[in-house]
Amino acid sequence: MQPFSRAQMAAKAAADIPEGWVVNLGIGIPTLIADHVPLEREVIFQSENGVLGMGPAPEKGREDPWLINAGKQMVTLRPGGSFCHHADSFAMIRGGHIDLCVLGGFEVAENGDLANWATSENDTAPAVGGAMDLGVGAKQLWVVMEHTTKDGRPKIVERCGYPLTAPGNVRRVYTNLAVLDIEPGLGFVVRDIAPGISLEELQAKSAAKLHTRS
Amino acid sequence: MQPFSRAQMAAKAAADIPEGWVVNLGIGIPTLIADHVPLEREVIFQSENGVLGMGPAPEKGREDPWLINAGKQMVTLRPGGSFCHHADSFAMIRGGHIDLCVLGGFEVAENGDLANWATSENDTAPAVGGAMDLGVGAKQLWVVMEHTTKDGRPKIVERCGYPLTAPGNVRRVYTNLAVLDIEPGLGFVVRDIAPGISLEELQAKSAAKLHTRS
Amino acid sequence: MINKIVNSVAEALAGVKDGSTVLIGGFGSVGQPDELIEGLIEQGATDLTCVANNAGTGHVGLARLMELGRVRKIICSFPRSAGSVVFEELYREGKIELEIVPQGTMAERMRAAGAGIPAFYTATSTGTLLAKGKEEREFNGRKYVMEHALKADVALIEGWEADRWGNITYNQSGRNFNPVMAMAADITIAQVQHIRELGELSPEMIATPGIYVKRVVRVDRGAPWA
Amino acid sequence: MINKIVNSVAEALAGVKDGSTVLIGGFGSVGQPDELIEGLIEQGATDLTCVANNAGTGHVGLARLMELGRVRKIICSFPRSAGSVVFEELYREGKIELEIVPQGTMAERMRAAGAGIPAFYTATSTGTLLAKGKEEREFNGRKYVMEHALKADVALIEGWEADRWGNITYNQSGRNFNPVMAMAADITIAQVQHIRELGELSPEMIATPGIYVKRVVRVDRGAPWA
Repeated sequence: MQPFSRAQMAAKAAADIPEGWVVNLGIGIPTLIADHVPLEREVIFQSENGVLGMGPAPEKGREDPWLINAGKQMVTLRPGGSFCHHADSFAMIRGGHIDLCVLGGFEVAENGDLANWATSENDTAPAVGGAMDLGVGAKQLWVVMEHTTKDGRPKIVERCGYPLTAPGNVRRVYTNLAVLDIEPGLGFVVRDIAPGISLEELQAKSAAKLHTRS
Repeated sequence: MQPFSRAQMAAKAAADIPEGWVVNLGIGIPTLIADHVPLEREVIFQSENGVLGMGPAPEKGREDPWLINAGKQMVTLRPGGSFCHHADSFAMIRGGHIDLCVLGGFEVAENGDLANWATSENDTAPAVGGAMDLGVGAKQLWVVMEHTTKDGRPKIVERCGYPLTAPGNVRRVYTNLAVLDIEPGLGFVVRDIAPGISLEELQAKSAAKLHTRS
Repeated sequence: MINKIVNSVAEALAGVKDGSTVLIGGFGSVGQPDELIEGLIEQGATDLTCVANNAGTGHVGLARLMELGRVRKIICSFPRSAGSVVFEELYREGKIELEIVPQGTMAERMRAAGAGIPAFYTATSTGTLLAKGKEEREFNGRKYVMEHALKADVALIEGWEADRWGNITYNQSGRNFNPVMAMAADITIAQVQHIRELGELSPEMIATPGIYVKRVVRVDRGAPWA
Repeated sequence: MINKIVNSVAEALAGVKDGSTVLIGGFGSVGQPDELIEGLIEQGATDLTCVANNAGTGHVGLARLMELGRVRKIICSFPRSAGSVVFEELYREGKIELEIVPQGTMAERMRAAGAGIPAFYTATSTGTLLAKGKEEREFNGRKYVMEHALKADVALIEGWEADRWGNITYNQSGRNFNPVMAMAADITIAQVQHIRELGELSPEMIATPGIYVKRVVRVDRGAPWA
């Protein structure tokens, strides 16, 4: 069994983004995706702090502390990029102008629900950031996450047990074991599977029915 | 009897505007007010088409057709002026950031109501423009208008007969015969009166009680 | 390579469907996409709902489109002006529908559509004829009316400069309704006077980012006939 | 002559009252008005409601203000981050009130306050814990929650350049919440790194016009410690 590395997960997601899309990347593994999209395939990365058209990480010695992404890392701006304020930035997000948002996840359900901000109803100070805005506002969500928790509990589920971030908007999940589509009305459909893993093993690590394309 | 001329009405209103105020001027006589505010008394004129900090009319030969006011006349921009789009411009207006708006009027009532956009409920295609936004959004309204209609009907009234533009926001009226304050709870108070007109004559041309400061 | 620049006005207007809601930028003739409106006349789409600040003047542009019977309804703040002869006649004859909207409400309704806000409250028009039939509600003792987002199929806008990503700058008061309309339509089509290389426009000065723009066409307009 | 430039941070913060709602700009440390926050600590106002994206880090700035017991309530989108030790402790001990707001809703609520909109609807947070107690309403078959304007007494913002009318430009991602907060407060106080002559700032690039700004103070901040 050869699970996908974080870089491989990011690369797989990156490979699936068509030129011209406007994409918002969440903190964590999703941020790595940008590094795997070649500059000549023009994808416009948006950051909710008002940056449209982010480029790769700055070269050493050319960092600009005034130019950061949502994860507070220094970034660059591509030619064609622009700045706006927070309300204008979230107008893009909430108004349905972002083609894709890729987020991390605690759980993804077969109906497309995403839970990724709070691990319990009793957590009274969870940090939501822009996740709920992105969750409902982006045209579609992809999630990049480990297939199971550290103690082996499935994160691919029938219904989310954790508090929801956004209902019904996840269309694809990249995990260390597989790539799954979510087809409305059907549920999870296996799109890709890590080398050396059988469909049965994958199903055993998932708490929702996995379909295959026939 | 020496009624105030249009220029005198405008000059009187201009003289009453303190430095530092942000002021929106309606079409017609109100537009003339800007010419009577000396440049060194810095008043910031706003135009709803996204111009903040308008200056005087351009010199002949230096007109710029890309720079117009709400009345579609060419204007200039003062140093310190700026441009914005229509939603941002009306955010200034509707959000209460304009100190004063001066409009023309059909009728002004002693409760501060203004009617200046439609002459009848049966007029089904009246032009409202930005009058209602300015009417409720500016911190206060002043109205510049003739004291009576061409056929002698009072425009200073107890209650507006014409359809309202905005309720209760007029604080002062400059007419060709007088300057009247509106004091909430009291009504019209005479502030100034044209040479050769008695208070009785003025009252006779008005359809609301005129008070005097004692 | 992203390239939103098309070679002709006809190409820019391809695919506008009958029954569309079309936003038309400009305030007076400044920032008004005259060539695109001419293009729409050529293109042929009919049964349109047009949203513009005015209802057209003379017999050109929007007025011409109305005169040709292609406009079912107009949404505007200031229908009657000196030269609005075509509108006046069609309206008198009951051949065109009219929705009057206060100018700020009109701008805000389009901004709301662009920002994912289906409805909002405003004090504008409370207690007036234009509040008729609108839901009224009190917040902190003041009365407001509810207004709905105004979303469109197509926006025709005029910018000053653009690049191939569709980023747009404006010239002074030419900005007006254009950036707001660009946000509110599924297909935003821009005419501009200058095409710039990617990266030439200041990222601090781009008033309409390309995210809101589908097609750009360069035209030789010169100054607006103000 | 209009002159909003004051000579010291202390002068800039004069008159902030106990019980005020204070907006604090910035995202991370970029565009964060550090010197004004220090000034507020010095100034002494207490029983504050603070609105910021985060709940402070370490023991400086907003965290220090909280540690001194001057903050009654914090409204933010992301209270818990690596260094939010002061908040964590106060919150656990029940010594600070917390209102969590999705980041976009927070920005929009302030923009609404600035634009005269008392309330609006958004899809953000529908069907989640954060929709609890909020009015829900359907438009065109989709569910939305009603959100209220978030108005403040004071906004502390950081700009890049300013002139004596209070016009402000920003440096790249330093813009973030600052222009929105500037609209939403009765008294907006800006710290900037550069004072320019009136007319030096491009009228197309001024992101916060002086109409929203009450006082400006120049500080030697240098780059944000990103």
